[in-house]
Amino acid sequence: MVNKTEKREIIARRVAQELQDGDVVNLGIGIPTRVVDYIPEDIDITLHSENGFVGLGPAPEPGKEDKDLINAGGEPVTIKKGGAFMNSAESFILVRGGHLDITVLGTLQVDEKGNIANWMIPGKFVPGMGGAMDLITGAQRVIVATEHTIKEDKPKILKECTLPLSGKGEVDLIVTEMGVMEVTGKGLVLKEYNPKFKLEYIKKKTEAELIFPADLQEMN
Amino acid sequence: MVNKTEKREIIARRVAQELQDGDVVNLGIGIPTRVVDYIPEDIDITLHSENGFVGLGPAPEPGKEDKDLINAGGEPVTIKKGGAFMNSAESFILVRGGHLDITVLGTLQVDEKGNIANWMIPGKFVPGMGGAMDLITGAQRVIVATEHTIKEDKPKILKECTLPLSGKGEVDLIVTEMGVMEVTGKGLVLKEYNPKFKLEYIKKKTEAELIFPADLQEMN
Amino acid sequence: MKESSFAEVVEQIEPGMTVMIGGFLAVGTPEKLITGMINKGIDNLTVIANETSYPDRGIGRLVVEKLVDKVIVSHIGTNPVSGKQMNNGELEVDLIPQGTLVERIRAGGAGLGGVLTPVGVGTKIAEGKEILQIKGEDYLLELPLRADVALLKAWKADRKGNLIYRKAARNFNPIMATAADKVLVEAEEIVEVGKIDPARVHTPGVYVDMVFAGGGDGE
Amino acid sequence: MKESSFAEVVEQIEPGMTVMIGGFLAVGTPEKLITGMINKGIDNLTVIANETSYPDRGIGRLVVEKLVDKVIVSHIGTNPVSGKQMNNGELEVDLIPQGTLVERIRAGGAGLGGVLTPVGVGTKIAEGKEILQIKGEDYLLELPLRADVALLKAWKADRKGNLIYRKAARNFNPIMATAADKVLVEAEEIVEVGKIDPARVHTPGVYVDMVFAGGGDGE
Repeated sequence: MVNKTEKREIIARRVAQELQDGDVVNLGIGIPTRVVDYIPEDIDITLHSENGFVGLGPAPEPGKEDKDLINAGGEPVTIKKGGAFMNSAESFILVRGGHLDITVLGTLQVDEKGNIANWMIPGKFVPGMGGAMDLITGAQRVIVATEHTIKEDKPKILKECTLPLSGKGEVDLIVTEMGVMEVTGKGLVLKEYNPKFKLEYIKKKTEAELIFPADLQEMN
Repeated sequence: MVNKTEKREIIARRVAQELQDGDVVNLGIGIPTRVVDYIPEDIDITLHSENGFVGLGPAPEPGKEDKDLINAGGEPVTIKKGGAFMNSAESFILVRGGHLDITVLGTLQVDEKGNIANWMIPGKFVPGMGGAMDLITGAQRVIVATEHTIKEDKPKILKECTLPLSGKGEVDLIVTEMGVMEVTGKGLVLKEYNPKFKLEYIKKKTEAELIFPADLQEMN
Repeated sequence: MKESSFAEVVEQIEPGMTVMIGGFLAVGTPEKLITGMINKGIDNLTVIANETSYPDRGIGRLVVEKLVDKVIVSHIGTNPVSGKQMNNGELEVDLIPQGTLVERIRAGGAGLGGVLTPVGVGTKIAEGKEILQIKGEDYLLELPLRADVALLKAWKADRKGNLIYRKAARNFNPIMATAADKVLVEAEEIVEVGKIDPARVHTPGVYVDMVFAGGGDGE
Repeated sequence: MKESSFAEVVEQIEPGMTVMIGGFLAVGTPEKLITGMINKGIDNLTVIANETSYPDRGIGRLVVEKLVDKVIVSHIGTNPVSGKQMNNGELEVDLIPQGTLVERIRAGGAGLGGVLTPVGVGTKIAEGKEILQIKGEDYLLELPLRADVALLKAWKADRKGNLIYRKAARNFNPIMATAADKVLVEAEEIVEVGKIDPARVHTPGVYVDMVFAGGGDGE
């Protein structure tokens, strides 16, 4: 078994491999934020922060925080050389207008039709969607980066989401500690699996119907 | 009779009296542009130039023209201290969103219902509307500054415009060399007249029905 | 003269008003104006803002003081008090996707009749809303938002009300500046007219009604 | 690397394309790109721009050279050749109110389904268009505009494609930067990354595909 820290590392590392030189990318809160640590040094990625800039850089040294420079999660950050500030309307022109190559988000549920639900559990947990619905609808490619199950047993990857949706049929790729799944017209294809898990076990922990292709690979 | 130069001066001078301290104003090409020469020195008016700034200033000294600083008519201008540049979308937020107090425009035709036609004569003269339709619809107050007739005899102030409209029921005030007319729910009220013209003559030169109020004043 | 005292500015805000407040998680939010509202107990407010920030910072403080009847925001998750009041029935919460929210405010300021966005199609957000099919795609008709007052936080203002926002503190501020009947600004610093380059202005002074110098710790 | 040669940039523009061109009466228009198009005889163009400027400057030169089949603009009055070609049936002219034109381009770049504007209601402009009644007011539904390429004129660009426009040369340029499949920029000067303050960028480099240094006589 892999522990929580290892899971998160596996997921973030694998998502980073999806990024290509020149991509404009928005990384959500949680596991997606950690993707930045695994981006190959030889490619140039521009990170978008929906509170109003591109060129998101690493956290500042302690004591060097700028009160007017946070990321969309409220943490102090820096802006890289060649970055640009913009207002919130301009920030969402970038998102909604298809100028964002990839958005990486966590989720509560995701399903084999590419539906995603990550903004509320009615009556229990209602944080709101923030910029997530715009990101899911607007980005060229939506990658869900999430642990495969809720607390080892409850499936997150469903036949059909039961929670209120954030976006309908928008998800392209799901990356978990167990594998990499692509949403296709035929259903959810397991493209890669983590050999630390047996295929039967992955199948059991996935409510959605998984298609095992002939060229199924091991996950790096 | 008054000659063309005198007419234009009478109109521009009278329109200037409509401006109040703090107003944001757009002056169209032709007679409206000349209004600026008659603004009282003790009031502060901000002029808007729809190509992308507020704080329009006077023409530069010869030789001091800036290639990137023109008004909406293409003439070299200056920007005043406290002015601000903006892009064209922002310029029309200002216009359409009701942030412009007054627009002053010339016209081909205007009528007693407040309709105005100033962008085309089908088959003859089709320059286009530029920003005029936005200005007419968006400004809090639309003032038409125009000679009373076309070439001494053909009425411009009509019962109903015959040319394609630029705006429907949007005109508030019409200022000509003969008088000042307000568009009201009851019709076109001659509020002031130029004593150089007989009332009968003004009536004859106006196709629209003119209402003569009890408190009809002489024009300054 | 647009420059005013702090007291004169707070005077403009009344109980029951719809208030837009700039900022994103308290960055770019006029904290002194919020303190002024709390000290005067200006209540029954409807607040339009990105989110309700934190219990001890920004807009969240108005929620904690129970001055707010309703929020129109994209998120309340960073302020547990908002969620608690929502569950108690003390706070009405209208959750709106962030890009739709800012575009609705822009439409309110731009004289547009609404926003046609693909965001929210096929979700709970679309319930009760008109859907227009344009070139084969579905778009939600989202209506413009306006407020009685907008409370903004600027870095520098000149005496004509021209504003510059600092770094990521820009966010919703310049959009809200266009969409309220009265625009009230807390600037870190007020400078003479002419000290701000016309090419650097984010909000032209023609949008601003009153500005006061609130100090701050900018660069 | 976004920086390209003049020839490489002109290479991107093909006969029959829909081309957005920045500028207002030739201020903020990439004159060298236009010369390049004329020299190569790139024809059958549809041009989206504010107006057709003058016969000897800006977009007007493309019209004079008969490279343009159709213009989508707010005005043609400053270029008598446009009017003449329109009357001859050589040039199709689609006249659009300026504020509607720029907002339609913005919608094209912002992923919005259209623009709901009160401008043009009750006029010839409304003919054949859908009218929506919202809160008792009528609004025209105007559709988004996009282009194959946008040709922009910047003052300064850095090597990542971040752009600053100078004074009133800003106009349509930053809006068009969002609404074309390929964005090509003539900058007066290209500077190193880091030389442009992120707070002063008008068009972030993420929108720009290619930029060349065209020189100029800026401040």
